[in-house]
Amino acid sequence: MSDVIRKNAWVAGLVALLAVLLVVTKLIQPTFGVSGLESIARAALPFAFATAGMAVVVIVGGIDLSVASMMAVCAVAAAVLMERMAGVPALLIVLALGLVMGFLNGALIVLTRVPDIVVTLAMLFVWEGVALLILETPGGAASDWLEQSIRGSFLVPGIPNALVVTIICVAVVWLPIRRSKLGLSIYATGSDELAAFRSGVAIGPTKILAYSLCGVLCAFGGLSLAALTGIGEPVPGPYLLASVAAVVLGGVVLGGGRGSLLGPLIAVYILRIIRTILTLLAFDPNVTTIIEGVIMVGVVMLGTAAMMRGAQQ
Amino acid sequence: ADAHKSYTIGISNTVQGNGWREQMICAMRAQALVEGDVGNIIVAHRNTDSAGQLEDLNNLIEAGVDAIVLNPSNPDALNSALEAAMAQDIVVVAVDAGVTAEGAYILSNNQEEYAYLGARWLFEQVGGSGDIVYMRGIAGVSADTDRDNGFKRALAEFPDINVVHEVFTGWQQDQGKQQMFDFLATGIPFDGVWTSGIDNVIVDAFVESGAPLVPIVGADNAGFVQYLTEVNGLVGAAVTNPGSVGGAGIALAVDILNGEAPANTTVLVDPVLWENGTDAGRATIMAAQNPNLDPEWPVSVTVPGWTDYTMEQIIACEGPGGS
Amino acid sequence: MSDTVLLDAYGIAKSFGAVHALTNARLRVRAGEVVALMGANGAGKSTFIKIITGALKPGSGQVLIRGEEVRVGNPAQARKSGLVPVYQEPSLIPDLDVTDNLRLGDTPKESFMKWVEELGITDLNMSDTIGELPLATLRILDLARALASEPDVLLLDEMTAALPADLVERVLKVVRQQANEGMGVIYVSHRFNEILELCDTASVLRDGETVGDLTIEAGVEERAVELMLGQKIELGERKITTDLRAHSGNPRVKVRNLAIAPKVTGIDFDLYPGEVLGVVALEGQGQDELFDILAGFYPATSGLIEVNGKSMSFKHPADAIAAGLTLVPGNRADALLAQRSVRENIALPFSVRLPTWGALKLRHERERVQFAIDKLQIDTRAEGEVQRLSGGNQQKVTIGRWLATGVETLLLFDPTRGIDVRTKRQIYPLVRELAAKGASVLFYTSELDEVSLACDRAIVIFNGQIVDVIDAKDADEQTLMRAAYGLTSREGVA
Amino acid sequence: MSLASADSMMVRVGRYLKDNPVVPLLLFLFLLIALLEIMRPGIVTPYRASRDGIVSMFWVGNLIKFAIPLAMLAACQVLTMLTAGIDLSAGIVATVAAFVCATLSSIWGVAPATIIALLTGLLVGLVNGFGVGIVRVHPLIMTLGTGLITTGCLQVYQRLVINAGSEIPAFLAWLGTGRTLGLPNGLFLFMPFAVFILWLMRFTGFGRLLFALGSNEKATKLSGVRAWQVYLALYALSGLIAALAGLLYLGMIRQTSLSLANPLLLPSVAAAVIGGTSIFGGRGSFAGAVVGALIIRVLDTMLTLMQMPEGARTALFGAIILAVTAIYVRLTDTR
Ligand SMILES: Nc1ncnc2c1ncn2[C@@H]1O[C@H](COP(=O)(O)OP(=O)(O)OP(=O)(O)O)[C@@H](O)[C@H]1O
Ligand SMILES: Nc1ncnc2c1ncn2[C@@H]1O[C@H](COP(=O)(O)OP(=O)(O)OP(=O)(O)O)[C@@H](O)[C@H]1O
Ligand SMILES: [Mg+2]
Ligand SMILES: [Mg+2]
Repeated sequence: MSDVIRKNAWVAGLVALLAVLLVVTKLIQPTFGVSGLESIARAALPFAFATAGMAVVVIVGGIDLSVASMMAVCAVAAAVLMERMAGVPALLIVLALGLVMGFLNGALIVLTRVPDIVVTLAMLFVWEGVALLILETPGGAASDWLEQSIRGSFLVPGIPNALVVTIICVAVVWLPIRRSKLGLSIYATGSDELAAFRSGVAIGPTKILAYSLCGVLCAFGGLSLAALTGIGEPVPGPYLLASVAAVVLGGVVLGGGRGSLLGPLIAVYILRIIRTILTLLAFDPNVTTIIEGVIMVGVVMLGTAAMMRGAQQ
Repeated sequence: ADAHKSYTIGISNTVQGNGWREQMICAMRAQALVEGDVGNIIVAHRNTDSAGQLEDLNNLIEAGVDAIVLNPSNPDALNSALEAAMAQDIVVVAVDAGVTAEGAYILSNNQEEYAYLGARWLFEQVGGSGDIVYMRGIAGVSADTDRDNGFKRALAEFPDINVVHEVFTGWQQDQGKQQMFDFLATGIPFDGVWTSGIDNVIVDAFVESGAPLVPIVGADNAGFVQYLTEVNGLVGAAVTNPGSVGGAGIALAVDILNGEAPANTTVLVDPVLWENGTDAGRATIMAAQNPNLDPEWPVSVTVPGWTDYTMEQIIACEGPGGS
Repeated sequence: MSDTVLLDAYGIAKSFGAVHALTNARLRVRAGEVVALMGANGAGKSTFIKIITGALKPGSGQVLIRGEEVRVGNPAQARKSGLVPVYQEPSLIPDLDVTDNLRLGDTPKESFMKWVEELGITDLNMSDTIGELPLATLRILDLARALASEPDVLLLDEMTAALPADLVERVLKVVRQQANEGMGVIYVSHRFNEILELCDTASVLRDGETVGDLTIEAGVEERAVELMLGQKIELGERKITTDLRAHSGNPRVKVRNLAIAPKVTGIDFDLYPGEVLGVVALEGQGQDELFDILAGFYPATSGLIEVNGKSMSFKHPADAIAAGLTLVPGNRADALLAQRSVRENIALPFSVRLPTWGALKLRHERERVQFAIDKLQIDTRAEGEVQRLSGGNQQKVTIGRWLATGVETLLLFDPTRGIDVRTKRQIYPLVRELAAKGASVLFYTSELDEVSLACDRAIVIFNGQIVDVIDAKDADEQTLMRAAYGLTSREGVA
Repeated sequence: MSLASADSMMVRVGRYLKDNPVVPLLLFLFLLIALLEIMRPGIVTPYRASRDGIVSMFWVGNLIKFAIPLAMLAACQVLTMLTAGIDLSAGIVATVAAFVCATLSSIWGVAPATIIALLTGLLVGLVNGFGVGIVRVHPLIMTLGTGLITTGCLQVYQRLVINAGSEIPAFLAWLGTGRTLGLPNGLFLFMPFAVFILWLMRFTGFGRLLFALGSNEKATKLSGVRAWQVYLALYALSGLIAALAGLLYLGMIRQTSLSLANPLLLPSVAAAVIGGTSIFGGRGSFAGAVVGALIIRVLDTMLTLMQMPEGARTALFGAIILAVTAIYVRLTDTR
């Protein structure tokens, strides 16, 4: 039992922090309630998917700098397709598109043997270009049901739909894999590639799989952008650095092998609530930027210090 | 207006670190300060996309503002939040660019006209025929698209004008300058340059490389306007695109809150062109220029008929409630 | 032993760039046979095993399993064909727990647990994370995992190098027993006594080529060494004759009542200038912690460390080094800059302090480095990157660094791990020479005969305490072994 | 083990390239330039008469001129990558240094402004070094965070100096825009700088420690190195270099902006990795990064001059970067 707590101490700490922040929000703005939660959950959608995708590739020992660009491609593809055809086939095509992009990222990493960070840095430009080729200027139109699916809280009463959708989509992609041998392979590859190879893990396919999963999660991210805005924008949003920050805040170790998707997702909500609080307090926006940076560095510093102390005992 | 009213106004903007937008924010603060009935403003001002602006708008709604003045990142993308705001009787004013949400007020610089005006002047300047370099902003961004429409409209009127280079500067000084150096290096001659606001570095590129100057169209940025009066041999025109339109947006929002809504929900601030080739134009430029101003700031710091703050107030960049 | 040939590999060649690790290697294993794969450091044994088991892409050559030619593309395929290796380095996933490691390789859990117990590990928790387990346990888990997948041929690459005597015994017993039941075993080790005890035949590699096969029988050592090295060397025992009482004066390092929770409960000893003090212990008796403390990794829980009469508390290895205490760790991966040159590795301590961050004194450096290389006869053909040296030469570099820098007190933690006979015979005199020049050496060894070969006396640690101090002249393996198991009447002495 | 007697041609070429990693990069650079010349005949070759009659290698001069600040920021990346780190605050530090220098020059004069600008870079670097070396925060996160914080501080500062005007110090303008014998004056700064960095990496104890920490931090500590001292000095140096690059950039662009040098960040990382620096530490070459910077600049020009949709241009840029590094890895990795 104490083992379980020790191994999940980080996530537990994040949950506590999240609870405290929710209380603080309520104190600052007594009217904060269901609609506030809904808007936080909605705002978190693209960040959550970008972060989940990033977390998977960080666990496998890589990093994907092209998440925001892939999301832009999927957002414009969704908006363009949904204007022309039924929503469901369009949605499936977009998911397939995400899969293909992720697969290509992974395959290029494995085949060229160029480090992940370099390949995905290059692919960041490639996918950004592709988004612009699909849609030169913002446009298209997302299906109505897609927009509605993340509004309100009718799926599970009391819980924002956007949150339900996030949990379902991430769970559908990740849970079947996480506890399977494939999931173990992902952790093993991130932990020690050579040992994994010698334990019989097919390193190349495992990496490609992880990047493909990241691609699919980015497709969800792109769809959520289309659902939020109702259109497709070809310019990548600020999701790259935010997702790296959330992944690290969420307790996933850069370098791979350790962490889960839960921590990073909670970290996403923490970061969103902090922004809400800063807005409610009418902070000077320039100071807000400083505070966000300080929080990011500060939390990681505290966490690292806590872990170093834990390791010494 | 009732002097005891104390409105809270929310402001949302999605580009940070660009002189034009900084001026817009300062104009908003200054105007809010001089409007007697504004007690507080909440500014959400950062670099983000439409989804991020939706988040900011929702946070502003949560904060219980009476009006939202925003520079929309896209005309269509923000409707859900804007409609939610209006459903709660929050006044919505979009400045600089329009939004399509029903019932929202728009006080906008006419971007299409901005491009059209400058392009037409340039095409006439080169005698109705010749080769033009077309330096745009950021691909895929609404303002760039609007301006492109205006540029194309002018182009259609001048069939003998030919665009030899078209490039996106990303609204970055360094990129624009480098690109101009590259164009000059090819040795392919051209007769005029239209820029989307990255302007004085383009003049620098000509001067530094020793190439003969051609007519250049820019915006009313402090740096470029100064060049129009100082650089020998430069024939150019600045098209006004006041960032202070933000201040006008605040004034409009307060009017509406006080029950003085205009009949029409859309108010376009039409740009003016100042050329340094005519005496009248020169006089306007001389009067407008201000060498102490941040060189990226547009020199038209007020919108006559709308804004009431002083030069000192906009430079102080202080709003009510300490923000 | 039956006549069924389980594995037949021949004509195996493999190059890494310009270095031909294997040129023409062959090996044949019958059912029930334990074959020793012998060779000096860098002969190509590990590479051979990696190629047979698909861990390296083959250069050229044939591998027949039960008479059928197979192409083993990766370790998973090898396992399916019945070839199961235990590599020289631990191959379990550090961030996963034991259960997940088993699931990853489809290893049956019950069978694995049975082997773990058989091999002498009793306190294994299946939810332990691999990275937090000690090296010796990992080696046993590696072996248990291999055995659990019921191999036809088991390939053990220096499996015992990091094991204490008790565990080695268990391993040998289990392996022998499996061979008797029909398994074929390939056994790589630099320890003759193990090979004599376990193996039936030996195949000798020299410079990447198989140069001969031997039947293991008494007195085969001379011939094996000659084949391995291509020359005769003197294997005769060289007993140490130093008299303990000769160490007059003050001890250089004085340790009193040293406790490190929870492993070490109270250690006292003196280390004199000019002395080589052996440390003998079974796995996990607190010797790792003792060396860590002395090397400055972390401070002790309580107790006293005096160096040259001054009381010390180290917070960083730099503190220990400043006090003259330098560690050569047991795991050379902890000591080497793998991608850097031999020269940079040896010269590393020259520029550690702030005043030495400026321009390098290249002449001085070259001289000192060359001195160390000559002294240790390091094979520098692949000096551009230390990772390209063979294991033995890498080990020499870790010692050579301090030879070039100069040391007062050297903490050697099992320095001959995985090192061939010839190199060992070079290292002992070197240690003696250092001592003769006034250095003090604390020498932990897992090979008990090294006490009489290199030390003046040895302290025996059991359960976190010193249970015996034995003079080199009395230090035969049986006495040491009894003491190491705590079976001694004498009490700890300072 | 025996040494090869007759290696195949490929193996020998491969080994030569591995030992001299800059050679294939230089070949590629010249290939690109040749391609550019074919695309736009005359752009590279002819000398161009400037207005005052001086003959200058116009395009080549510009190429070098714009590659210099990029190469300087790439130096930040190379040095930090040697220890398996990265400096994502370099771009914003350069921007801040430029902005502070230009605005303070018109208030306090050029010399104090320049010094304060450099000190700003040093300060951010020290904070990075503190976080990475002492608190042990991952460099990616640490420098990302300080980058954000610095951006915020810059915005706050900017509000104070809206009415201060700005002044580009004459010596920076001379360095940034002037030419001597057709070559940019920036070389007067860059040449000593490059020599210093090469010397630092190869012939100093500090350089050795960077490589050592990047290849095996534990071994380095075991040898008595207090790693935090090295990290602190490294990131402080990186901050200082970034600030210096920012000052030069200010002289080149002759205009301040709140995002002046930010677009250089990703290309600086790209230049370092194209140049053969490993992000995993222990391996890196500044000479390679310099060629990498030149390659990126040539690509910029090529894409600017190509008539194609912006999307295709962006995508092509990424694809070429990937292709260059892939070919490079193939050529130099003989395993
Ligand atoms: N990646 C590599 N690149 C170049 N040379 C290598 C590489 N790996 C091994 N070698 C060389 O190949 C030779 C054989 O190495 P190998 O590890 O197979 O020998 P070994 O018999 O296992 O040695 P040891 O007894 O030290 O373990 C050595 O000389 C080594 O330097
Ligand atoms: N599966 C693999 N993929 C890539 N490289 C490998 C693989 N296996 C081994 N190597 C490389 O081959 C080289 C030699 O490894 P090897 O295990 O033979 O070392 P060694 O010389 O036996 O040393 P030691 O005896 O100390 O273990 C190492 O540089 C290692 O990185
Ligand atoms: Mg070996
Ligand atoms: Mg070996």
